[in-house]
Amino acid sequence: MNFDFTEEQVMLRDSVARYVQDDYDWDTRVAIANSETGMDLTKWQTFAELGWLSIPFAEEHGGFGGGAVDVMLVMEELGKGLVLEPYLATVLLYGGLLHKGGNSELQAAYIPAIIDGSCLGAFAYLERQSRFELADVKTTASASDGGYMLNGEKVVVFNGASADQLIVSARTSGEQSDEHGITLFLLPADADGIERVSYRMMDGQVVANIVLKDVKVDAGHVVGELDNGFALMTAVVMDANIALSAEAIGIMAQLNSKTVEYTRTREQFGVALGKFQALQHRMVDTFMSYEQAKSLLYRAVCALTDDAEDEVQAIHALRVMIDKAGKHIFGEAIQLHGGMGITDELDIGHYAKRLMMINTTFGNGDYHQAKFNAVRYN
Amino acid sequence: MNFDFTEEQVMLRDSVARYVQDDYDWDTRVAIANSETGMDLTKWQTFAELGWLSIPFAEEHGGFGGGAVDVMLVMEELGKGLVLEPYLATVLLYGGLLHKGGNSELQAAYIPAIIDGSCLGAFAYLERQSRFELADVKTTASASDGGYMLNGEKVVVFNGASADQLIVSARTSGEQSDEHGITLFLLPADADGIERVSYRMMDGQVVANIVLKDVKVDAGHVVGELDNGFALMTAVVMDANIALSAEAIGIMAQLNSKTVEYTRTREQFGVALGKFQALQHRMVDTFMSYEQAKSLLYRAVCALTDDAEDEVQAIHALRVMIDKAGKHIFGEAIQLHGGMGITDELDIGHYAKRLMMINTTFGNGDYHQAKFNAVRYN
Amino acid sequence: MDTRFAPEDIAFRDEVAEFFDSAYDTDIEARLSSFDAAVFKPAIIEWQKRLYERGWIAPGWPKEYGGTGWDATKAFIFESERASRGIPEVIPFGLKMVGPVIYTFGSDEQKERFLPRILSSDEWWCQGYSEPGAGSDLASLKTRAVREGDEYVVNGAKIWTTYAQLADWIFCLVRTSSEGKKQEGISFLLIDMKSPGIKVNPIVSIDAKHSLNEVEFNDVRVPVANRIGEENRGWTYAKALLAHERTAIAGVADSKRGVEVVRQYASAEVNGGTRLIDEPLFQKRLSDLEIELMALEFTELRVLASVASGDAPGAESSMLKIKGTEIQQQVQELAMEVAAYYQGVLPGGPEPDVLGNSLGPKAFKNYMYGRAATIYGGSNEVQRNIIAKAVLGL
Amino acid sequence: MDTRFAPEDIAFRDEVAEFFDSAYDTDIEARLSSFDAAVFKPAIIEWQKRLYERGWIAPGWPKEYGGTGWDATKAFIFESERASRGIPEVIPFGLKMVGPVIYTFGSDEQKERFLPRILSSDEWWCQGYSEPGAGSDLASLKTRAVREGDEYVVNGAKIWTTYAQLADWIFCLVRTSSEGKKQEGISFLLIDMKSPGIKVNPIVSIDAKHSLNEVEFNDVRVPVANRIGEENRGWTYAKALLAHERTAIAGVADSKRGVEVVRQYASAEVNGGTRLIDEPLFQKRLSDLEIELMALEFTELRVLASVASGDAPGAESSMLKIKGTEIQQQVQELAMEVAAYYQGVLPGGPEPDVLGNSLGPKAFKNYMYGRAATIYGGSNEVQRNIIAKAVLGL
Repeated sequence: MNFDFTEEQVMLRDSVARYVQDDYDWDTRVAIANSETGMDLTKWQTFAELGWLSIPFAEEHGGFGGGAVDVMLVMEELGKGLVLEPYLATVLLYGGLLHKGGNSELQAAYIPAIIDGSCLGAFAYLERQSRFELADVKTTASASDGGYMLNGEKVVVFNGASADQLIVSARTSGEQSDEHGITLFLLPADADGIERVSYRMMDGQVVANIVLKDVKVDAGHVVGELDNGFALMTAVVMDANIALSAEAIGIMAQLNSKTVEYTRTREQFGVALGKFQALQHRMVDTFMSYEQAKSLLYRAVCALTDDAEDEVQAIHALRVMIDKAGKHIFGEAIQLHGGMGITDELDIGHYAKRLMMINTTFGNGDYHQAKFNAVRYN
Repeated sequence: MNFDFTEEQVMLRDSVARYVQDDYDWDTRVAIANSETGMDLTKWQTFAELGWLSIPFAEEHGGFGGGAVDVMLVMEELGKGLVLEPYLATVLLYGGLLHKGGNSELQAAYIPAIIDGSCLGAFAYLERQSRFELADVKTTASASDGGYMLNGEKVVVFNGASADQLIVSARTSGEQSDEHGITLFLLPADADGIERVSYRMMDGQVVANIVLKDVKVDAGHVVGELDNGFALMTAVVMDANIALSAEAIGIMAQLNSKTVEYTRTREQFGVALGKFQALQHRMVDTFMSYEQAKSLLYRAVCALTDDAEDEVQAIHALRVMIDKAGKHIFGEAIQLHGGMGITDELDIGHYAKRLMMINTTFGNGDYHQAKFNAVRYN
Repeated sequence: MDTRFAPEDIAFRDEVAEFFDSAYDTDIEARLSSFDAAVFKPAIIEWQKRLYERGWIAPGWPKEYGGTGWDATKAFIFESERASRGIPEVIPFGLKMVGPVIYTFGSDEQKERFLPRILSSDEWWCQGYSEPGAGSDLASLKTRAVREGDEYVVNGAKIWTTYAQLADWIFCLVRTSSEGKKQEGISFLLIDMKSPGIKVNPIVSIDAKHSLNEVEFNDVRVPVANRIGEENRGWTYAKALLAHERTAIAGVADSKRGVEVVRQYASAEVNGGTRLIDEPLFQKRLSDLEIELMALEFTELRVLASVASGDAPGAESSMLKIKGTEIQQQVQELAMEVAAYYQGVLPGGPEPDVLGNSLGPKAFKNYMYGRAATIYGGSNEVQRNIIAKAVLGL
Repeated sequence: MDTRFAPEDIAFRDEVAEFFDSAYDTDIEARLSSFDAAVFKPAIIEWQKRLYERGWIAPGWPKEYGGTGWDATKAFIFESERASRGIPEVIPFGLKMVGPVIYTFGSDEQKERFLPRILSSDEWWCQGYSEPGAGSDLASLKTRAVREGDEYVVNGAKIWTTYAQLADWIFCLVRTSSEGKKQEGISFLLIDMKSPGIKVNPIVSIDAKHSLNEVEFNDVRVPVANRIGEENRGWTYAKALLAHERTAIAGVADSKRGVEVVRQYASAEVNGGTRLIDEPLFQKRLSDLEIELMALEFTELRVLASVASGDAPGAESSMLKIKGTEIQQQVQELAMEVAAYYQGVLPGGPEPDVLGNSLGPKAFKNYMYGRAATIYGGSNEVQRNIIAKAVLGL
């Protein structure tokens, strides 16, 4: 039993950390967030060159063959810099679905383009009515000419505006909320019949609503099995839950250390804020929230790596804690920064907003706690 | 709209307050709590002489004709002294059932003996399996010789050991948890077939488990209507919920002021504890918890007095808050008293224990919150 | 103890309801909720003039100065009826802040000059208390006013000034002496925003909007006649106002409205076949909040009743400020939970029908700007210090 | 990063399980849970001797002094297996507190004299740190030891001394000098409880039981040979021990067992036809707790791993103490909620079959005595001060 990282893992972590510190400083980040696409493709190209885009993929497709620990380390450091480029959407969701579910032709055809940075991807799963239920899919795919015809609408698609390729969940059979009958389709984002409306979210990312009207996909572009897309997307989303949590941990570390630093220097009533005992104890509590959340991140990563039987519980527990600790930490960070904390200029509010987006992605705290309870007590 | 008390109410409150302060000091209270019956009948006689036992009853039976405000004021002051004599059991439960549900013969025969202090009563409603559900009654009453024959067991009967008269809930029809089919019976506590096992609870009161074996009750001793006892007992318990909450408010006031006082004088690291800002802020929070709970007490009393449509919601909300504020306040009181807080000698722990008993009587916080939710959101 | 409404109160409630239902039309509602100052500023003035013409613009003011002379019950009814319709509060800086200072401590000339135009909303006020670097330690202010004949020459800066960019006047605390305790030596000035030497620097806040500002004073000349009361006594006047401000800040009626909105959306929102309002964990979150709010409503009534019976709003107002703002933030947070993914949508993005949601941007704006409530008006930490000292005697 | 057990760890777990299952029989279990010292004291000694004979009495000690030499994984496995069976921890005063001080800082004579009898449980120890009036300010202690030849003459009093009435020896912090800072001038003495001049005054605690005491010292003569290390350096030795104590105090494995007991009772408890374990509000309360505990388990493992790799347990142990005791109290509170009316039943009342419940008195005792956990071993407030200073640098 150990919590050490391999030498390779330490190198990977340090490489991302150094890049974020040197090449992704706050002014750079603000400029990217204010750009039209909310990302910088030259940065993305650097990610490719540094090998980060290859991490979860198999070596046969040019991947690094990394595991949950590697992804965790990368996401934690990206979180510290509030990096906007679509690592989650392209590498972990779009790439994750291909990696876990694509047949070998699809993998060979599409994974290398992820790794070399030439293809951005997105996973379009959410619909207006579906809230947090992945199985709530009204978009239809009907058989047509040996292929499929897709109709429906997907909303808040991460990286939906910039993606070159999409994977879309659609119903090939069953009722609106059935787990069975969902199929995943790979298609170019500029396919005929696709209309995208893009808009910016509070964390700076640009997302899109995507309307599909008689969009044709051939049968070879089904990712995973017909009608059995739900299990595949659930598996990929569970991995993504850990990755998002790692990003959140990186953010929380920043919020805590920036807040401690601020109170150490900022004076009020002639004394540094950090000397007020009531504030000290509150910062101790945010420190402990961070450590507890980090422990559950490690627990979930270990459970995933070990294929432990409580893996699902560990991931739901993690998301509950990330939600709770996140709100606790960014709430105190804003409050203890006082007036400065509510300005757009300071980074604190932006860290908070990214945490809030993470906390609503793939289910909020209540959603995951209800799932945890159902698995554990029923 | 006003929160003033009438002159009569102020006099009543002051009379109880003065009595508790002068004649029910801590040493007296400890001696009573350690006595076999956990109460002092000479004190009870004084209560009668001071007119407190007559408060909720109609004037025609020698009562004071008081309302919820009067009961609240008395209970709040009794709470401050942790008074052990069975005001709840005798006057509010046993007496309340007679007052609200007894026919005129029963009222004329039994209420005067409550008022003059010669009769102690108890309401035996709880059974081993029933937890907080008043309707969960397995004790049976079968028709027999123009009267009834009771069989079953009641547990944790407040004042059950000392009571002269009992009112017992028993099933005359229906299934175990049906609201319909419950009937209330008045019977002497030493009736043939009754066996009592008494024991002391953490708050010093002596309660009893009561086994009924072929206990005969004549038909004239049904309190309220046959099969419809549930509504009557619910109404009396709702009133009792407010009274218990008032007692809790009195206790919380004591805990808060004693804790503030202790930290003002007790020094550590060369400074009075009360000068540590972290502790100050926590005591502000307990102060606010108290005020919020008190506000809901007033709200429930006004709703009851006004027969407002949200009366039931107001009472459930009150009990949720009493539970929450109570735990918050006694938790901090013990913690801030440090080692002294965990001694039996100090009063703090005893106030805490009484609050804990109140918080479990007629349902804990979760129970009342579930009821509140059901009424409000369904 | 009695919280029933008397028949005349019920009649009053009907009268208020009737007025709001006709005066607060959909046109004014839409313009008031615009994010564009060119639209919302005239709308606010128009709306406040309707209240003014009805005689209801200043419930808290004494009758002689144009107030309503209502008792606590009527004021409560008016607030409830307003908030339950989602009607915004009046802009407080003139009507709730400087107005009471002027009629309490001002000269007759000041009353005559300023009060009518506050009531009629013809002059827009803003507040100059906080300073860069001072935070909650209000009394450590450094903006200096040096007397030169009949004028003060003011130099320094104020910060977090809401709507300074729209205001005609600013009321300021300035230092006129550096002797004695820092609370002494402060004076209370009324300054024309058109005075030469004033510069307004916008601050974009966390909701990505511009309502806050820094206001710089460079040799700004202010007639001595615009000083409230005596020189160096400004802290006393400001303190009286602060307690008043904190009472108003509890916002119970508005939080109730916020809960109602949350309930409506949660009844429509469905997750995996279950309405959100039926989810036990959501119900718990909501009822935790509603129960606190039910309590706070009575806490406020108790404080108001004690004020009405002659007590000045004291440290209890600090409690209303703390609990009121904490609850308000929890309501805003719950709206964000209901909005789910859409919580991240910025105001001014695609229209709701394109987007798929109408709660998101509203929830975002309220939540984000709401973060300030526990910071301004004396941070909640400072309020806790006040209660510890003044109520608990620690 | 890897938390899987190696094959030898699994073998070890089976070995531990086998031992506990046979050694911890129902007879010893019943006697250990008695409320009567005449019953539980010999039972404790008997049980600890069984561990001693198996070689497992001192997992934390170095091998050379009779410890097990286990790594963190084995220690974790041993603790988990013990706690999951509801087997009580060993009495800590000898084995977890003074023992490590003696083998780390003691003389060879002291090691020889004391360690074997601690391991064999032939001598019962208690702790003399706190003093009446000192509270969390441990270093302000006033018990004074004056040197007279080869002896110290000790005068003063210690308080909150658990099981002083059963102990053979007490380890004490005493003041040997009043110069310098208050942390200086403190010495660490081992004192025979049979020494003339020692008086033990019982303190009944909030659980209505007697386990705490005040210990008075009136001209108690202690050989200088019973001093640990140097004169006036006792604070250093004690501090090393405190961090150790706080790590041990987290009690994760015992809290897990507590949760398991809560789950069992909540599965049997029915309210209005619904099992308590199926009530959403109860589930939320329970999972809030379980999730924190799942986290704390890994937090502890992380700290242990870092200690195993050579770091001294530092301020992180303060976090384990705070979170561990807070969670422990929440588990105890939840048991009280499950016990409902029966939470108020005192230990020693009617038998469960008469009473109708077996959880009540147990829940009461654990809950009530558990209130002390956030106070002793350095109150949680003091721990927060430590973290603020040592970890956050405030």
